[in-house]
Amino acid sequence: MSVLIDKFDVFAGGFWLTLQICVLAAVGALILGAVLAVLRISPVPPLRAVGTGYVNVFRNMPLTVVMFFAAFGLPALGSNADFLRIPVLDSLFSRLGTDLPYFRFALVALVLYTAAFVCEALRSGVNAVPAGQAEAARSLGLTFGQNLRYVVLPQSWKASIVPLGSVIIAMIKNSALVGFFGVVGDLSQTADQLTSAEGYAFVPVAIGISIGYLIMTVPLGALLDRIEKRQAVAR
Amino acid sequence: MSQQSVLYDVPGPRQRRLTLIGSAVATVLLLVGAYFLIYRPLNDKGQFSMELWGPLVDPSNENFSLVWDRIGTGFQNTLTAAALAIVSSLVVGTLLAVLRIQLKSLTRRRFTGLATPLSYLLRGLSTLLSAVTRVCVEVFRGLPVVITIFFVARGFPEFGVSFDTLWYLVIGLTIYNSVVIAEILRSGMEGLPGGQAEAAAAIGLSPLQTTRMILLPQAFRIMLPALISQLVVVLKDTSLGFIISYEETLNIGKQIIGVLDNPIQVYVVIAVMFIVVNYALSKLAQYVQRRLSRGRKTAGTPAQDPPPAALMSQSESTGQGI
Amino acid sequence: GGDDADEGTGAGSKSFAAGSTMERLNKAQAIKIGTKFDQPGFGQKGLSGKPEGFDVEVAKIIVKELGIPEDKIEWIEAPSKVREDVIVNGTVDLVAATYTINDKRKERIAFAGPYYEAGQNIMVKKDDTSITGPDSFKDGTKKVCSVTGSTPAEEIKKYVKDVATQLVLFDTYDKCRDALKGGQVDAVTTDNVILLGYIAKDEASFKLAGENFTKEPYGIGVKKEDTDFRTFINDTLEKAYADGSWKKAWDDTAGKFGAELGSAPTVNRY
Amino acid sequence: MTTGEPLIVLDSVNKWFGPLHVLDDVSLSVGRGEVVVVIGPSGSGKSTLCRAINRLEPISSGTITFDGQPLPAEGKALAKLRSEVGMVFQSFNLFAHKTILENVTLGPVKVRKEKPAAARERGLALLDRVGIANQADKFPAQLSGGQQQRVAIARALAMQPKAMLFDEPTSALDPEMVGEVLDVMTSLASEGMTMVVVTHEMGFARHAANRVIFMADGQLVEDAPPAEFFANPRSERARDFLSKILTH
Amino acid sequence: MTTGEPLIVLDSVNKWFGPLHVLDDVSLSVGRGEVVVVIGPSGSGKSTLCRAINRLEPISSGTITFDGQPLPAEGKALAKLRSEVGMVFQSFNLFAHKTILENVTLGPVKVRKEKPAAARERGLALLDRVGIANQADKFPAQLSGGQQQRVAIARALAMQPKAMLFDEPTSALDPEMVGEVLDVMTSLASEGMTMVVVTHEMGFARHAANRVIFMADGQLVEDAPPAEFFANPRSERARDFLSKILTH
Ligand SMILES: Nc1ncnc2c1ncn2[C@@H]1O[C@H](COP(=O)(O)OP(=O)(O)OP(=O)(O)O)[C@@H](O)[C@H]1O
Ligand SMILES: Nc1ncnc2c1ncn2[C@@H]1O[C@H](COP(=O)(O)OP(=O)(O)OP(=O)(O)O)[C@@H](O)[C@H]1O
Ligand SMILES: [Mg+2]
Ligand SMILES: [Mg+2]
Repeated sequence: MSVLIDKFDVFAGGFWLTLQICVLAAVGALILGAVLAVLRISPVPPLRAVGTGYVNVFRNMPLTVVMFFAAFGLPALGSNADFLRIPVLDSLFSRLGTDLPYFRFALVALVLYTAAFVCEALRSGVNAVPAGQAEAARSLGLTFGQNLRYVVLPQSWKASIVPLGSVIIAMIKNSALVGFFGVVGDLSQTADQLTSAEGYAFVPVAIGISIGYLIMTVPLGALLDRIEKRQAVAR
Repeated sequence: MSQQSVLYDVPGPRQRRLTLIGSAVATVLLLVGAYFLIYRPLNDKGQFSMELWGPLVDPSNENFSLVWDRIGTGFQNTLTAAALAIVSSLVVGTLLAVLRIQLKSLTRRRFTGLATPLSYLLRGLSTLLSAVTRVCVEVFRGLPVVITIFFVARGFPEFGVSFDTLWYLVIGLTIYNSVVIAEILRSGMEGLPGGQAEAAAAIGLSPLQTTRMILLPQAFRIMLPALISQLVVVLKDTSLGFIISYEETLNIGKQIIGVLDNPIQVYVVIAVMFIVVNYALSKLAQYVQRRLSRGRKTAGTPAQDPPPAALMSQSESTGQGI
Repeated sequence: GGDDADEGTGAGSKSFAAGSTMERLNKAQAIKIGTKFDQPGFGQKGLSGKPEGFDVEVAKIIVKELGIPEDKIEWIEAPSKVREDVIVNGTVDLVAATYTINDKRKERIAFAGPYYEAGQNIMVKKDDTSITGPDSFKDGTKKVCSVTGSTPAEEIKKYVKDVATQLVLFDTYDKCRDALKGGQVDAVTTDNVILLGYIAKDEASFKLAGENFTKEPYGIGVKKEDTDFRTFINDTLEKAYADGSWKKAWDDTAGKFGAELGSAPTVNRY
Repeated sequence: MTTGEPLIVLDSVNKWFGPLHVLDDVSLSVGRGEVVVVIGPSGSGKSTLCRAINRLEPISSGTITFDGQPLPAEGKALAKLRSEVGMVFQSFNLFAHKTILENVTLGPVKVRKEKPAAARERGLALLDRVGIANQADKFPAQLSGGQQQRVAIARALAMQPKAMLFDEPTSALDPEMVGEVLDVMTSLASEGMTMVVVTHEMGFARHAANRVIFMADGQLVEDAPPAEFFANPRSERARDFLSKILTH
Repeated sequence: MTTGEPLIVLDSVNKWFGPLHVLDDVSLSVGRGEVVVVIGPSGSGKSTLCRAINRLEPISSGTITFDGQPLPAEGKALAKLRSEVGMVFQSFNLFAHKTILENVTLGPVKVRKEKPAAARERGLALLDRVGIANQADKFPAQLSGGQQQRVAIARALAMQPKAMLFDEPTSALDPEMVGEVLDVMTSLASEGMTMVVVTHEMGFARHAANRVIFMADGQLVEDAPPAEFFANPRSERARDFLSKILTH
């Protein structure tokens, strides 16, 4: 068990790095996912097709493959994802700005992959708004944009919170993969490092790493359960 | 689908014309963008050369049959692991769901018929058991599958139990997915109209009978689409076998790349395989969903308004995977 | 050698001390060997689905000496980080997988050999003159790639200034090589023979930067307490040095990369 | 029709949902063979009263006795009680994954341990009685609301209950289907079944009930024969309610 | 009340849902100020008829003209048409996240570009008219069904429509609340609003309608003044339907 104390800074560092990538990826995925969701519910068939195509491709591909394309396909396209070296952000999240691009690649992969699920979560929120609401709005003469803005979206975000939260939880867990794609020092890579290279006993390391993830996922899950129950009662 | 047409009107002639022009312009822009941003750089690096693609797409290539032989083996291994994992997850998940529902109703019982100390003991025991299962569910749901698989593969031998890597993968996937399936089924049962359980109680069925004969069969039906989506998740998750050297599709792909040095090409082929299979599965899930909402062999689950719990687990199940 | 492969194999074809590992394996006519599947020249699973390389050939020499036919070998992938585990847990009977002998590992397992002496080196792009050895990483700007859980990864940490911004770890060296080629890293470090494998395949792109800066004697890993088996393997290796089969194994495999075999290392009977 | 001997007795029953007093000191006795209609505004506690009688809803204080026995709290005894009190819900609640006949025979076979063949025969007879024997192998979703509700009645009858509870059995039905369900209920009443019926169908209350009970705010406000109640409601609240319901 | 000049004219309207013929060659003309009640069994196409008139449901063939103009297919013209045809739904469909007053003023402000202050004033006046001015700042969920439906009527009236469509406005209501909604509708009718009302409330049809239309299987089967229709329905189907609805 002493490894938990001796190597506390390593665990803490791993946790901190995982947290950083999760926060950044969540923000990115929410933005991209929202754009996709708008495409998917728009009245313009080609836009819908683009949204649908995106979702179908990224939802059905293992994240491992997406990670691979980000880490080795992007360089082949001549990019080191330098567009992510966003001035103020890179001083807060130092790994964003380093010359070593794998943090950025991992971020791109997580964002691309998670956005597909975010899109679906948002859409399920829109679907949860009773059809009568949109019909009533149309029957008053509201246009599609007004309908979304004044009637549907203000109601749908509530129904989206829980599915969105699940998507984010899943994303936190999925981030465990970044350690296998060149990001040194996140929680999962720490587990590997401590047990394989440094030969620490397996069980305490497993406990430490589990706690690291559970700290992020369980409270969020519990919060979602609360929200869900409250919403169920309000219905 | 019908929801979308509720948001806006069927387009009229002017709107259709606008759409047509707009999409023509967008297509051209997309093609130009793809040419400059994707085709050109890749072509400059020779990524379209037959030397790299040949072994994958050209049957006359000397390596073609060898490569596809290997990919075939890998895909078979992927399917084997996924099938085993989903079957055992279903079994374990169902038991877990029933257990949790039963424990929930058991903790509400007072055991009034029994002696006081015994009734307190039984009440304490059922509360404890229900808490333990709850904690297990939360822990295994909260851990990344990669980590679970990794822990299984490293942990089991630590305690002197060792299997083939296939079984580590299956066990790791089962631990995680059975918990998810249990939650899917549980929310399916709890999402059924309360009237079903009440009607069952009203004709004198016991809680276990009610769960087994009334709730579970209907939960299975409602959740069939979500369960099929979970299959997609499992299929994708088998690709994590690479961390424990299980020779599934991706791992074999890695070996092929080691010899042929064509990573992008091999990964494109593998991605397409996954997308095709999983897309077919999700279409199947949608089809089943539509059939169900038409046939309505479960109480009160019209297609547009699934119970909130069901909604959650559905999106969760599609969100979980790697 | 092909035509004499079956010579002297079969249960009871050789006699070993009762109760020894050799006797057990010979009786069973089956053996599980851990090796790498992704190490060109040493252990790489090709399109045929069978591993090939120097480690594999050395293992085959030992297996032959045990009186077991080659096709009875079950090859099990043993990437760097699980090698001790698979030995300790009995998943395999021996490991031949570019396995550096060191004291820390000897705490859990035992080594026969060495059968080859490699050394850690650095591979850079052909036109790169800024990296001349491990010390080039000390100023904190050059990025280097290696494999999770490997000895070279640990070793290079002694030289880099900031692990987080200079070190990249993947699960295979192939990925490191691709990263170097794509310019995401400036160097790949691991044992010279592995690097030489990559250079042989693509001489126009890569070269070694400087001399080996460690000594990496490769050994055969067996269970810690199994001294008899270790001695048996050591004897077998010495025999192979003498009769030329060791040299032939090298020439057929890693030797093609232009790496030096050198003179046969003396086995270390501890 | 009343034989005088009470089958269901509620004595000072109170029920709280959190701060909400839903049943406020309700006492009521229903004789064997009696048909009691419960009316009252929405939220007045009618459904809760009904559900309390077969303990779908446990009460906060007071006692309920059925057939001379206080209601058991749980376990086998409770299951037995419930099998003796048939219940028909507003939303039918047929088991959606079972055929009509299976819906009717499930209780007899699984709870009363009848032989499947015998249960089947009796089930078909009951379906015939409510006029839908020809639909026995369909699923609930394939039937109209009125047919489903008649199946629900048959399902309850299959347990050979001593009393039947109806909670707004016709209010989820399209108007053309209300009649067919009321017909079945009327014939049940005339055969001497003990019935507690929550309904807004004043016609049924007039023809078929022995007594009408008017509830408001959880209290039992009036309890009178239908003729008397409709002609001359004693309380202000009942008058007000009737005027609202009967105008249009 | 009829001024003779037709406001809504349907000419040989057909509507298919896939293979289902939901409106079968329906022709109908509704004069300015006329009140037309539509009745018929479930699934006969009453709702679809109603929804076709403000193009919530596009039709497959035939023409509909409103105020002399064929229904526009899209864009501003369609929005304008909709703002001139008020619609009231069975399930109220109030905007759940907006207060009562906001529900009423949303259309005038966003579609008609009225000044918020002016819209607010008129909204309050309308709420007063339907008898719920004191609830203006509550949310829909805090109101009873009857109140919600009256708000829905006020919301439609706020657009100053030339005609109003009602699709079973009272069938989701508890019986005590039906009256208050029908009262508002009756007063609207008496003020000369052109109305098409799908309903099962025969009382309303009798008192307030100029004509009753009976639909079955997508066809317009009868079209007669209420007195005549109820006393002497011409078709077998109407007779059958009426007998089922009126017995209890
Ligand atoms: N499970 C519950 N939890 C909290 N409150 C409840 C519950 N069930 C009913 N109530 C409340 O208790 C009161 C009485 O409900 P009940 O359903 O018995 O009335 P009712 O007379 O049957 O009304 P209705 O005619 O609308 O069916 C209502 O205010 C209702 O909101
Ligand atoms: N969007 C739709 N897609 C397919 N079929 C539909 C749709 N809307 C209605 N229908 C079908 O069209 C037929 C007529 O429906 P409509 O709602 O107009 O009937 P209705 O007379 O209003 O019935 P009710 O009294 O039950 O409201 C029904 O069979 C219905 O199932
Ligand atoms: Mg009720
Ligand atoms: Mg309708």
